Amino acid sequence: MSLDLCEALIYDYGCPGRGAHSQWPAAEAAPPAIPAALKRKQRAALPEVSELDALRHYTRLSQLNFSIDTHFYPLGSCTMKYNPRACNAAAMLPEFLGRHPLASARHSQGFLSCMYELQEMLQEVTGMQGVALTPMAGAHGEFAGVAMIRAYHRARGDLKRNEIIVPAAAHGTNPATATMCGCVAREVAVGADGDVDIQALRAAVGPQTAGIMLTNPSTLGVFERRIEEVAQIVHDAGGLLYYDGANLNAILGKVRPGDMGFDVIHMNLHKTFSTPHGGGGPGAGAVGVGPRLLPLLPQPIVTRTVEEGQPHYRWLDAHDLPLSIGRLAGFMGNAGVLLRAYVYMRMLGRAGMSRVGEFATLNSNYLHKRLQQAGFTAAYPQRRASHEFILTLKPQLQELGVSAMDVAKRLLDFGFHAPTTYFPQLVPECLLIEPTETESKETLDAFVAAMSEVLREAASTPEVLRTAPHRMPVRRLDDVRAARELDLAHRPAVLG
Amino acid sequence: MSLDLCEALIYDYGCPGRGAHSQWPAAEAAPPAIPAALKRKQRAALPEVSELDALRHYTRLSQLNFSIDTHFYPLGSCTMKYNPRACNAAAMLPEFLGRHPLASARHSQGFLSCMYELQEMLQEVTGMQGVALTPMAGAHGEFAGVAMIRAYHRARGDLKRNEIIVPAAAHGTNPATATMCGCVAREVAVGADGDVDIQALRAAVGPQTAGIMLTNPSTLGVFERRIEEVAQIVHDAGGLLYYDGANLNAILGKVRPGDMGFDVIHMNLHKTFSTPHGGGGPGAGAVGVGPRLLPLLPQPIVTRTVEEGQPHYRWLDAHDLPLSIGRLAGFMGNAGVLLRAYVYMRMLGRAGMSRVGEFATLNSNYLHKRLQQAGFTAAYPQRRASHEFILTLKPQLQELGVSAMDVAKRLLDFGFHAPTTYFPQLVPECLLIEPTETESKETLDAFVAAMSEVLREAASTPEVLRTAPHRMPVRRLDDVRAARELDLAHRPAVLG
Amino acid sequence: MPFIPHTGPEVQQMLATIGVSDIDALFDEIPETLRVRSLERIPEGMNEQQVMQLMQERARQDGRPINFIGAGAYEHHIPSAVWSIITRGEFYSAYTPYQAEASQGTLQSIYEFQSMITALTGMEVANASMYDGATAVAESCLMAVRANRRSQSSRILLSRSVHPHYRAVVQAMTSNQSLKLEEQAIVRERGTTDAAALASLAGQDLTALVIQQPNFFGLLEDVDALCDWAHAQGAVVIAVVNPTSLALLKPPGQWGARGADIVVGDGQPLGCPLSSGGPYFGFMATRQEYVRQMPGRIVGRTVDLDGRPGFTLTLQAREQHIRRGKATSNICTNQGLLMMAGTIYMAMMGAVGLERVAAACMARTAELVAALTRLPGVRLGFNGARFHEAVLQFDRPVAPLLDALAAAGIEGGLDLAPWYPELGPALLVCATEMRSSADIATYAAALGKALATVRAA
Amino acid sequence: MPFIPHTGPEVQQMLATIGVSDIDALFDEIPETLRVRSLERIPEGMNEQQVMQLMQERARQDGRPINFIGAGAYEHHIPSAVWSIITRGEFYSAYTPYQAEASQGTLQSIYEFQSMITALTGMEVANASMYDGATAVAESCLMAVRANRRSQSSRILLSRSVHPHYRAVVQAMTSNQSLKLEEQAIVRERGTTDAAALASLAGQDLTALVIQQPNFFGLLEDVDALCDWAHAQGAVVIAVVNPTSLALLKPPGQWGARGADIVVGDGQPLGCPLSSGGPYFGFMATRQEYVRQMPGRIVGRTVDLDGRPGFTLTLQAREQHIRRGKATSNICTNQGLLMMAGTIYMAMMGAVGLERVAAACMARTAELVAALTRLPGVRLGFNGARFHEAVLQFDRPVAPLLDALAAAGIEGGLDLAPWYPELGPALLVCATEMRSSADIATYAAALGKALATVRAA
Ligand SMILES: Cc1ncc(COP(=O)(O)O)c(C=O)c1O
Ligand SMILES: Cc1ncc(COP(=O)(O)O)c(C=O)c1O
Repeated sequence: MSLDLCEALIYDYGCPGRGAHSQWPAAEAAPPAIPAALKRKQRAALPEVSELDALRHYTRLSQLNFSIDTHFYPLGSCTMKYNPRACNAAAMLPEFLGRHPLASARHSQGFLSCMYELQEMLQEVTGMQGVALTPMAGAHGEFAGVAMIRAYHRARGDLKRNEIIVPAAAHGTNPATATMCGCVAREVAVGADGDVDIQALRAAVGPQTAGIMLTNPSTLGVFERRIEEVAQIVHDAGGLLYYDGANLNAILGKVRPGDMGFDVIHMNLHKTFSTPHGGGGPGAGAVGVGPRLLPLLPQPIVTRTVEEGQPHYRWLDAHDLPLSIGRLAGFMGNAGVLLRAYVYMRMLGRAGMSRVGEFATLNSNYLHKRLQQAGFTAAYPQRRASHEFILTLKPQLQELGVSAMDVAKRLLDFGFHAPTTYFPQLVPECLLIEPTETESKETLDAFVAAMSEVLREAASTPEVLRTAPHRMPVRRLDDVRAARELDLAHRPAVLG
Repeated sequence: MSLDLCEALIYDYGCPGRGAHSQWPAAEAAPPAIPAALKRKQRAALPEVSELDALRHYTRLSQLNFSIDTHFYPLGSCTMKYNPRACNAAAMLPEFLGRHPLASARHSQGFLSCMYELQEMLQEVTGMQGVALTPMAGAHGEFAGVAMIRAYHRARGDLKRNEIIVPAAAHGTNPATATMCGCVAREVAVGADGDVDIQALRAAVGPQTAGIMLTNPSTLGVFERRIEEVAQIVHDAGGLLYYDGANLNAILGKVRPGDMGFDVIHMNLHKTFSTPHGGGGPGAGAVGVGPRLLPLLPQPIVTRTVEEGQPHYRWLDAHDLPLSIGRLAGFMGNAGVLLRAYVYMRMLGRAGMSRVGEFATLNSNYLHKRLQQAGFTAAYPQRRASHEFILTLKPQLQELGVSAMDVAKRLLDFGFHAPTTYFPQLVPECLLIEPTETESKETLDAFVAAMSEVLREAASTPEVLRTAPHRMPVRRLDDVRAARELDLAHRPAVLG
Repeated sequence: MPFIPHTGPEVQQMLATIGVSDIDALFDEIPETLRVRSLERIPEGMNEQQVMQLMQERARQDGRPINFIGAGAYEHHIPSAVWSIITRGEFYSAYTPYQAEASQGTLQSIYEFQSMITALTGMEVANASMYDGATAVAESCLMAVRANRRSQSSRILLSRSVHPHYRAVVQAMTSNQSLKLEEQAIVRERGTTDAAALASLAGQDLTALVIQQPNFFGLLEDVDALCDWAHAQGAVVIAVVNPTSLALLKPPGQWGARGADIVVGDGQPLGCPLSSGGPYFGFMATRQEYVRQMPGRIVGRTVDLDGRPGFTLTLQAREQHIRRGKATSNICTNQGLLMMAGTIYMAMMGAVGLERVAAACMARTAELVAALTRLPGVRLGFNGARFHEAVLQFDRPVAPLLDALAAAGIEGGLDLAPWYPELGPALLVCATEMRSSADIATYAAALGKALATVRAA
Repeated sequence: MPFIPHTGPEVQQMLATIGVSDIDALFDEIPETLRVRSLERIPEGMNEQQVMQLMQERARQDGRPINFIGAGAYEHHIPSAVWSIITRGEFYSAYTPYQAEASQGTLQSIYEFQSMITALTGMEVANASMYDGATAVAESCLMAVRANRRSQSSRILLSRSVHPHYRAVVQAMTSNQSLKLEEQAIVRERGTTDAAALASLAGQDLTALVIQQPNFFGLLEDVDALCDWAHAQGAVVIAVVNPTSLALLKPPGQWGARGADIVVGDGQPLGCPLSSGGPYFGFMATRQEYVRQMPGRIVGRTVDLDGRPGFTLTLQAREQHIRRGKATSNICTNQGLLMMAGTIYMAMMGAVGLERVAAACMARTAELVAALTRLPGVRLGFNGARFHEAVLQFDRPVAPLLDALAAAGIEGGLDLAPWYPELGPALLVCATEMRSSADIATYAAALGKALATVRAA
């Protein structure tokens, strides 16, 4: 394409009276019967464009994105791995697309059987006793999980437990979820080796402890080695253990949260089970629980009975699940995403599951090693990397005045999406790098080469980094201005 | 995307033993029973890549293309108009994709009814008496048409007629087709006004005349005004008239080849009826005939009968069409393309048909006028433009040393695909410009602005044009070297 | 190995670089006792061919009934171009646009989406999507508590005419905080919010009033009066709207004297297939003054180092990844791809196309109601002005009738009995622009037959 | 106006610029008498929703029978990624890469395709596609006449074991030139080309011999002997091959002592759906020495002004747009998009995947043959080595049996009676990797039932 990469607003293509006419139903003969007071007086300022205008505009916009399908995308904590096209094709079969969420059992057995088997497979792979599929992203699953923890204590009359312990390195959704569930997030420190500070944990637990939220491997990219001890301490204090499944990819098929002692877990199906991230979503954050929380699972859940020798599937809802924390979505959640996860799991199968964890870890440790050899500073050099690892650019910032953000932006010029920057906040000037198992050694080697070149530039021409990127449609954007002089909608629209 | 737009060969991603495993069937237990002498000894040097490698590579390659969906593409004679996505969606319904070409009548009525109706609609819109859908592109249709002309004369014992008259401006496929049909192409001159030189035509016809191939409007972008006289002359001489339908878009719904006196016609469904051009194809070149050639149509043709009150569709083949020129495709031609054309015609409907011709002509005449106002030289300024028109850069070449090719290449930098260059060969330094009816006035205006800027550059900085393009993945390619030092396949493959 | 590109020699090289002998050694920090032994309940893997055949078989089981259910998910025509664009890898397989320079496609699309949603709702600002309409309502209640500084009570009034699933979600998602949800009665004969009952609360400390328009029964509420009444009480007005209906109905930004304060809804009708309930997307718009209380991603237009316009995530200080426990919400991953579908859908339909859709739905539903109420034992539930759904009252339980219809390949509507027992046998039906007169005749004939065979109450 | 963006005011401005009063004035050069009055037989237009509903209805009429027909079009698994890539606008809606700098995506893909086809066939050069396999054979015959400078006769020998449709196409497409096509007999018991009959032509002036491998009956010809014999006569050898089979079978470039000279075939098995017969693509490969006689587009790798590698159309002097009446062919638009499908398919399958496909097809067909020949009245037609098709002989006419199978949702194969009456009642069947053992059992059961009810001859 031409290198003139900026693309006008869709409104700029508009013109009064233009339209994608073949998309419009015929005009009705009689005007719709709406009381005058309730009628819209002025047409909404939507674009007025032809079908070709719209198609061309959004096609061109798409080309301005980096994505897994076009670029290596080692965004730590996000598990940007290949989203198999078969999953999309299967989920978009016309019968699935056309099925109404409230359709009769007669027109639902195919879909429900997939959901039932998905529940079963997710239980098996996590070591939990029950699974509910409704939550529509990881944070939504976290909400379900913590709400169950609260409901559990409440059901036992244990009303004071309103503290959720989170390690300092936890993902922001963890404390935010605690708050949404009416709890207080209490941070515990992490030791220099990346593991939770056991002393601090002991000090933190007590009769106010509702539970702890952990991801293991943690967001520091290391496996919490004393997980059994952590579980013991929290359980002994009367709290429950919540597993943030964002990092499940690292250990898939190798170790199960249920076996580690977790009582409840959410899975990011859009990460571990490779459904598309769609430029921000959709996700799916199915939750799994151990025996204690089983009756509290959110509705609905698919059940299987055998009627006249035939399996029959149906939803369990409020009537069947009186202790449930309730309903978390207008219908059953992101069904289409769940279908994609189901197909992915069926393709991988039993053996494929553990290969995910194995090769994600292999790629990560290889990159960890190579980048250290290339001169980067690892945050936890003495530890095994899990599926991801952290570099810190603190030395470069101090010596060369080049920040993690500068490195990230410069990487874009080399055709690599940047790693996650400045998360976890615990590690200064950090890059969190997650290659995933679907990338080849060549790609990793090319990434090492680019990182090495950036490091050379940091020493020789640091200004190039500070003003990067240079080969993208725009150079570094002014975030301060964006927040100060808010421009959140095209003007005519605001007049709407 | 990053501006580093070059993409390695798919072979460069390869690595022995790698593969898109989930696409492969399981290995068979028993080795296939093939006599040793007939067995392949060494595996073919095909790429060995993962599914992600392949997906990413071809996605990235795609981004290096200009296309209708991303750019204005005024490639004259090619009718690059919007290819509605609905046509694709309908043609790709699973039942259509899965239908075997030799399927039983029972599993064919839906498809055949579409084909039958397509035949009928094409007859109506061209004014012909019969249509056969098999030819797979315009040139293939031309072959069918000229073969019918030859067969017609032969059937009448008129064996000497082996000359096909073509105007000097004809598309290369016309004379090439004449040759393929065992004829000799005889050129007639075109007058200064763009119409065929009637005197020259009279001189050219005779007992050796098999027929004449014309496109009207011609490739000069003007309507052959004396078409009735041309028809009279050729018919009087015992020849038949062939209509090259590449330019049908210009007159769709306004005037019909059958009414102009043509005996046989091919239609470029990939132009007039907006099926995708696919980076070179597929096309579809259905042929239509008047009464004289009806029995000669290529097989197969769909027919409709009524059985027990129900319409029934079936193929007519060699048994039903004893005088047919025969079979021109392994099966019935580009069925999927024909379905797209059918859907397009159904969406447009009766009124939509003539709007195609009207607005294609409006856009063309508007651009013709604006570009002349901007300082370009029209080849036929005194004539109405049809759906396309010609500029000549001869003045610029003489005065500034800037060629039509230079202008074409520089246009790419402005995000516009170049017009057709150096065709028709008759007009020196020509650009053949066809905007089509699906482009908006804004787009045309933007194109005029770019052309004007290029013209300014031609005067001020001609070197910029001569070395253009500058903002594309590659600069001007060395065609001479390409032809001299032939490199037509990646080396390992040749070893295969 | 499905989706894993490594070859044996490569693995060996990589292990050598790392300095371990096998992959298992990389897991040596995991206590041996915890290692998974096997995953019995996971079946063997399948290749793509097998899994596609399996899924086609499953899909075939569900068939393609003619659908007359609405109730929050509506079968509309979706231009083929919409999903052919959003399944392009660049949209489908990208993530949250954290690196703005490498995500201008997504960012600009969101900005355009925000522009269109504000235009449609008549509000000033919008976010980049919530999970769905129901969770958007829940978030709007939490937001109202933050936004309404004058109110101390955290009392939220929800009419019983709000979608029952939405009410359930609000309940589940707010019950752990101090919110007090209060269900407001509806007028039995009219099916709309009981203004008189509301009036009795006048003068009390109320945080917010939730108004759904059209309401769950498809009826039009007197939004001006409700909105003004709530504002008079110092309550924030939360509007829950169907986006298609906004082509014809007064935008919430113009309700009453001051307009609604927060507008939410499910964007599903804008380009999302029914797909068993999701993925859809929730939308949320509000006044500029409340923008810092709004959850979710927001994109702003700004400039780059060279002064060129560009787009970036903004006001991130509201979000969990910056503000952690003090964020406006825990939402992180949203429904970006569906928001894209909505954006392209709105661009292609424009205001006029959307009006046509809305009018067609209303006409088809009117035709359906006329056809069905011609049958003995079926009458219209409520007489008021409505959008594209209607409640039908029956003289016998609805469930067996729906079974009979399903057997005839028709999804006849939603049995209201579990949700509104007070209505007696009642069915909520919907006909969008997708239902032809022939479909409606088929339904009427099948229902007639079912009524003749299924025993009356 | 479908697909036309113009508004009334714009039209007026444009007309004013041109200087005419209405659009009709732009057609004033067309004689009034010729103007179209109306197009009665074109129905009224439909919007996308209506046309999709219509097409779904038509598609439903055709259903999804279990297919056992091959005969030149084979039902293979196609990775979902293939069509999701090639329907990207940049490939789908571009045209012939005349402007190389704006078409590197297509050009590089073609170069890769040429590389893969040469690898698969064992040849040196390949073109960028012909219309289909049949027309590729016809073009190869014309090419052979040009390439074989030693031969004056233009005599082309085609075995009767070559696909009958292909022979018909060669006939139709070469009959206007001086070519003399001669059909060669097959050995009745073996179903392969009769070498003895051929031998009788030894020493004559022969231009080319066409060998199909596997032949129309799925049988393997003795290609080494045929190839060497033809070369000994000074004839050019044209190989017609199934690309899937080449994963297992000796590539034509290695047939006999010198290898075939021109290799053609239908690329359909490489990623093209059955789709009622097209679009597919023909492929053609040859020796470097014949490249200037080859029809069709060819892409070469070269460099740009800066020395960067890039791709461009080359050897265009062979083509109609340059050479006009002296071109190697009149072909212009080809089957580019399908060639792309083939390229991506081959990249994903690789040699090993293609081997697996080929082996699976052979195994399934063997299983099918075993199952069907277990039925009374059914026996195997020919005993020789075969690829993935087989001829079955019946004791009664095949047509009524096929009707009965079709009624049971099975497309049972191709009745050979119209093409090979000499074989008596014979059926050509095929089972690719898409047919499961369950499918085969279903077929066997249905055929058993049909045999029991349909009267024997
Ligand atoms: C460690 C961790 N926890 C939780 C989440 C939240 O998941 P989601 O974005 O799906 O809500 C994420 C996702 O970014 C994460 O990385
Ligand atoms: C005037 C004219 N005639 C004939 C043709 C040949 O059509 P096709 O390319 O479909 O074979 C073309 C196409 O380029 C053309 O422009």
